Amino acid sequence: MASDTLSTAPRTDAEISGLDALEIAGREKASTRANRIWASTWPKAAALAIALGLWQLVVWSGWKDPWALPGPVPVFTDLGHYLASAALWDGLATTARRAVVGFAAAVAVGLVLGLGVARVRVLRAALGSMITALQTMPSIAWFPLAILLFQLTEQAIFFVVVLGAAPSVANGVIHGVDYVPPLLVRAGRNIGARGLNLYRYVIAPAALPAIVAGLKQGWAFAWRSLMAGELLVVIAERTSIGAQLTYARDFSDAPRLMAIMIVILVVGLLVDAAFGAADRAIRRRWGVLDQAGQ
Amino acid sequence: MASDTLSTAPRTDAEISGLDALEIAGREKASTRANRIWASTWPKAAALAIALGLWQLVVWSGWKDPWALPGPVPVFTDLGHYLASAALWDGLATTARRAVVGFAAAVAVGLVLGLGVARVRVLRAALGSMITALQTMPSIAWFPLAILLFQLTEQAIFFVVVLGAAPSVANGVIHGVDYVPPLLVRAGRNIGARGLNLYRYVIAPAALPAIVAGLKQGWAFAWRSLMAGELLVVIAERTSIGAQLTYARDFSDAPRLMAIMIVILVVGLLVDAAFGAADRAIRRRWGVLDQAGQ
Amino acid sequence: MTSTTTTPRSATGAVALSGVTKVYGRGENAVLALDGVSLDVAPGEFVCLVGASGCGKSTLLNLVAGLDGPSGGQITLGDGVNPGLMFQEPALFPWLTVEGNLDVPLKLRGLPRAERRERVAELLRTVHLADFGRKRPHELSGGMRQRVALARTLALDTPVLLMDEPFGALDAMTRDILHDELERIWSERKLTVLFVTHNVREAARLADRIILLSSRPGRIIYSTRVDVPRPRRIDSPEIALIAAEVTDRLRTEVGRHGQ
Amino acid sequence: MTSTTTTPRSATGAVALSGVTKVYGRGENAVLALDGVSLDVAPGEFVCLVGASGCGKSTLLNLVAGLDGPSGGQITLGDGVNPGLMFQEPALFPWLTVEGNLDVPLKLRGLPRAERRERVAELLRTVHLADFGRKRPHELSGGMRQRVALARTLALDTPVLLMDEPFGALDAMTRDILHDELERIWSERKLTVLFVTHNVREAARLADRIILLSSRPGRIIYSTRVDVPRPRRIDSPEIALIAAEVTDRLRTEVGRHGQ
Amino acid sequence: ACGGDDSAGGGSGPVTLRLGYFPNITHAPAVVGVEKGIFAEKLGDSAKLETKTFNAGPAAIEAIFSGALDATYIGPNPTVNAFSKSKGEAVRVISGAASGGVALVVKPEITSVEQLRGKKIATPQLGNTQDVALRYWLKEKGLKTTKEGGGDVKIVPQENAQTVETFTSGAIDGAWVPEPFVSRLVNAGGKVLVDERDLWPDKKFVITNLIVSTTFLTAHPDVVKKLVEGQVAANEFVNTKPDEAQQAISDHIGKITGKPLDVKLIKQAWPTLEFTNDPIAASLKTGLDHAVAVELTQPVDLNGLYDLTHLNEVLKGQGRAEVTQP
Ligand SMILES: Nc1ncnc2c1ncn2[C@@H]1O[C@H](COP(=O)(O)OP(=O)(O)OP(=O)(O)O)[C@@H](O)[C@H]1O
Ligand SMILES: Nc1ncnc2c1ncn2[C@@H]1O[C@H](COP(=O)(O)OP(=O)(O)OP(=O)(O)O)[C@@H](O)[C@H]1O
Ligand SMILES: [Mg+2]
Ligand SMILES: [Mg+2]
Repeated sequence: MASDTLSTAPRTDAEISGLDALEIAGREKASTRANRIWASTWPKAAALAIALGLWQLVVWSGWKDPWALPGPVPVFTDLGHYLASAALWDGLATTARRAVVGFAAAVAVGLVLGLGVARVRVLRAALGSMITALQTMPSIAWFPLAILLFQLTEQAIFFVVVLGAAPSVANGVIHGVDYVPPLLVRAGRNIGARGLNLYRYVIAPAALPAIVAGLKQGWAFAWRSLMAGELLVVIAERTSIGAQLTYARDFSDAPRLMAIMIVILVVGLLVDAAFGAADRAIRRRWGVLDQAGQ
Repeated sequence: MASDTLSTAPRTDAEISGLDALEIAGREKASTRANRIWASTWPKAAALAIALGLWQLVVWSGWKDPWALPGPVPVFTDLGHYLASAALWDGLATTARRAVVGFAAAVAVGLVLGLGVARVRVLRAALGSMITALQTMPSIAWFPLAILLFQLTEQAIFFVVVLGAAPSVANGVIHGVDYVPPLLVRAGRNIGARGLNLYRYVIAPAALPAIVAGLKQGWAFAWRSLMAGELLVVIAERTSIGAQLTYARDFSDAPRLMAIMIVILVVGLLVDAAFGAADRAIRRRWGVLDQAGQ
Repeated sequence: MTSTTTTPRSATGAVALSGVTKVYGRGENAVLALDGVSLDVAPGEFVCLVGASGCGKSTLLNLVAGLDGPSGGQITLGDGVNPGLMFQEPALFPWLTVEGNLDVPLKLRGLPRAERRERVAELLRTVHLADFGRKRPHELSGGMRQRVALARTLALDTPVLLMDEPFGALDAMTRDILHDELERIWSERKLTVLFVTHNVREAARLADRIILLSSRPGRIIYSTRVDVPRPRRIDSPEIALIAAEVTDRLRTEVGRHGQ
Repeated sequence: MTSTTTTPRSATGAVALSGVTKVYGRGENAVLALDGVSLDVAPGEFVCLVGASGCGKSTLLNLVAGLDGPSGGQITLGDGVNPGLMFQEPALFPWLTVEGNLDVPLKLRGLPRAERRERVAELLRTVHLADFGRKRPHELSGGMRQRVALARTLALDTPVLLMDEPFGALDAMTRDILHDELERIWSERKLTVLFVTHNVREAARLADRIILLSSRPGRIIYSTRVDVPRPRRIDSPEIALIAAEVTDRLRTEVGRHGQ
Repeated sequence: ACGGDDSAGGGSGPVTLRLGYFPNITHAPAVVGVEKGIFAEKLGDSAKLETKTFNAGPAAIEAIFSGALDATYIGPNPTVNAFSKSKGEAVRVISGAASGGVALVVKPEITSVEQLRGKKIATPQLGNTQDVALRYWLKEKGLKTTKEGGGDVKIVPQENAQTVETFTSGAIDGAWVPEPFVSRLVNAGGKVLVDERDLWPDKKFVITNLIVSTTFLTAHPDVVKKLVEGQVAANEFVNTKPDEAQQAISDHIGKITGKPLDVKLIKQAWPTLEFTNDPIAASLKTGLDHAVAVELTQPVDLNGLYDLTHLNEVLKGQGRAEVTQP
């Protein structure tokens, strides 16, 4: 009898397709800490190298004029200057502060709105469908209202950011609450969690994964709205990443534009890392961690 | 022995808090069709009436000049002209077509990217964190690249739309796949679903609710990117909602700006209704429908 | 095992059902799960419900627990009584450890932290899971999860306990031990218990009264008192006798309804 | 009941475990679930596993099904055999109807539509749920869900069947009927069955051999052949005798490990 | 109908003048005036200066409308929009600032009007000054255009920043744009086909003027006069010390945008611009007539838009030629 063997090595069954094999293989390795760091680093490094390589190749091919499409060298040179300039750090400080404050406000509004709409029938009927509609409203449509309400202050920028991000957060909350397993809600009620306690001990934690996903989408909305909103007005000569981005474009300064894009990407990566850590912590708790790629 | 009674009416236990009572009350009513339609209509009508009333009151209070904040009457008068004009319908047709095509492309890219990143460890390590980072990149940063790649064609607009929406869709997919209950994946494997079949029969349907939520967020991104992207090019004599929105603002035409905002809100409401129907169908299937507000 | 430290409550635990009907769904797909079920459970009584699969036992417990409204009829409970229901599935909170799961009901009852900690440890000992407090539900075996669910229900300290096949996933020995524990707690606290089981011997071992439900629609078709004096042993001849009688009845019933 | 229409496969269904060890977790929290389990199951043999709650029975079945890799030792299966595992929980797909759940494995095996439909109807009759094909899992009772899971596993038509307390949530009568069905299918198709149960009588009723696992770590501590000729009845004295013997062994074992 | 204004209105407390401008060459007097402290100096104790920088006209107009801004440097187009949308109430032009600096830049192979047939030409925005100028000019040359970009010459409205991208990538054949984009396009290989100055009497037409909200003008005429003094002084500075002004512009832009603008570029653009206190009201009126002629707008009554009394007082006080109040 021909046999196939399951030992410490994964099955090599011919029936296991390539993808499955990849997944299983991934699961078995990465035992030591160094291994794990290496396993999560090299693909990033490789991806980066490939991207840079392709870019340089395109530039060398002479497909476009260098002022239209600068290569990695001038861009990274400019990035170097940029990193050494006070402009970046001042701008980043302003923008980051606004992002954090605006996002915090958006999260507060979004959570309250989302929980209300998700569990109160009248609110859902009245406002539920407005949330997505509001979400699709482009930031510039709000500028006049923002200026009307808040004049040329930072509040006007926050207003645009909140209107951009809060619906997204609320949608995440609603989705999460809608899919809380009914059995857990019943269990919660039965052990005495009523009213606010039901939210606190059952619905909120059960919806947490979806809420975190909503926060992540909300962050993207907040940041993009902020980039647009920072153009609304430059207050007291304070520079910001959003303003710098637009002016780099206005001045057709391609290397600087790309340098700023790299900065934005790095900020995005850092924020994503924070969300990723939160998400992994939740997944570990829930016991759904080891099935996926990481 | 004092007693409390559970019959067809819900419990009136003093321990049931206000919110709980609201929820339970909501669940028992709405038996006939007419009742149900009424129950979902009056809160919307009331919300609309309240919003309009407040708006009119603010205008009457003389808080701002009428050219800065026009009242409902001039806005709806202008909306009437706008609805009667070819400009709206031509623009809407162009924009809607672009939205659908762009969103479809974004969904295709987002689904493939999301599934790949969610289940293949190397891809996740390489690209996973780039997705949110890309999502935070404002549309205007992509304009130069869009023009480089696609000149002044509609493809340039689609490029911006896809870059805006695909990461959002992909994030929805990743979140959905990450939280597929491991038991169901095991059950799927055991009944012979390997490789692509595992996706088709188990992972995709199990992740569907989160995917739909991701699509909804993606739609909002797509639409907003489109509004920005439509400024990129006015192709072949074709007007569009995005262009009209900006022109209204350029001409400081507050009533027209608000009329366009109303059109955008209505489009958003229609799209939300479609997503809502899909979501309710899924929730009915999964048996998680009756717990929430609707 | 150590005994619970709370003082036994007075038995306000009467449960009365009169003409209770439950219909799931609407129109063509409607399922009549319960049809005119009337039942009086005296305070401190231990009633076991048996019946074929799908006959409406879980439905009945849900109604008594107030988690669903009946389609007709009345359910009367003692004043201010919230019955504790142990679901057929463990229904543990996956985001909490075992300890966390047991802590929630205590927290909701407003117990101070120190007392809660003591109580959790005691409950874990009661269900023989003292070493597993820090584990998460997904790290437990099926039977362990069921025992955690039992502990969580006991943590409610309610005068009325509704239990839906609480020992279904346990081996005979562990089950015997938990029978003893449950009986002890029941008699100490003068609980009213409504207990669903498929194990007729288990019913005879525990019950003051055994109720038999018919299937589709669920109706009470048989009821018998178990007058064997306690303590009882599950393998005693008296229990076997009663079990045999109930089994006979059940067999006729399922035979009538089964294909 | 009608018999399955597929021709019985030749019995390639041998299962061999040698020195299988399974550790969950790492470092301090590591749990040794199985420790050096060696077991040879002949093709066509019906083996029942019994053991205390948490002793590693489900773990063992998962390993044999290839859903987890062992930490040590080897598991050998017949060439190209994918054992069908019925999980301890129903693990049905909530987005499909009962029929849909049964249809998926048939679709995955590439059966044409007409044959699938017939097969689904037949499977539903086998588990006595002919009227429930259009329902969704959340509309079923606990026992019904378990029967759907059984039907889904039977739909796999594999030579090796692994079953984790498949009848735990069923009343005695339904269980008896399904015992007969399972035995019939097993003998017709010459299946190899590894069957976990807490009901020692059930084990004696069904098994060619009963294996007893100790708890933490899980080791095989006892094994006995059931030589009672088939057909057997669960309430026959021979079965009772064997059950009593296994129960004794189990009692010693659990007594040794229980607190 | 004019809503009150919290920080600028009333007599209590010191007055704050909130002044807007764009960090741009065509706003040179504003930039230099702020950078060199000329406004602050002229305003003295009468008002505290608060500056706001904008990227485009609409936000500045919205700010004026909502009472968030008292005065701003701005192009002729938003000026007309603000005036007409508020039915002549919201704003007044109190001074000019700059003239010229606009040209049609095309690919070098295009040397005549005729060759523009079938080509794509960009303008900054549908219906704005440059857009109208291009359309009117083409019309005069007998080339048809349509609002939607059809006709003999395809007109593509797009942001100036994008125009440089599309021109270099070959997607458009030319553009009618203001400085510094003229210089940029030339640097990217373009050639000036038409210098708009040549189309105007005296080679003068308005590109930037200074407007003030009517509310503020009525409430604080003294402050407005000081502001005009500042404007005149800034123009004086710009015209007499061009090198210093150019450096100041570069530095100031660097502060806001994170990267100083190349002084070379400023120098290159400089000669095409003229910094004058005259708002050249006639050119605005003519531009509007042209817009009506190419069917981009309805006729607008500009009566009352200009309030140049303060400007003329200041000029007179300095013994210079006054400008004509239309
Ligand atoms: N949510 C629901 N929607 C529709 N039908 C339901 C629902 N819950 C239960 N039913 C139906 O009601 C009947 C009784 O179900 P119930 O769960 O009470 O049975 P049970 O006696 O607990 O059975 P078991 O012993 O198998 O757990 C079954 O026919 C079931 O299909
Ligand atoms: N995913 C897991 N992570 C950590 N520990 C686990 C995991 N699964 C099982 N265990 C542990 O392994 C041991 C054996 O579990 P298993 O589920 O195999 O028991 P079992 O024999 O099936 O018990 P039961 O009869 O209660 O179902 C238990 O101590 C359990 O806590
Ligand atoms: Mg049940
Ligand atoms: Mg198990």
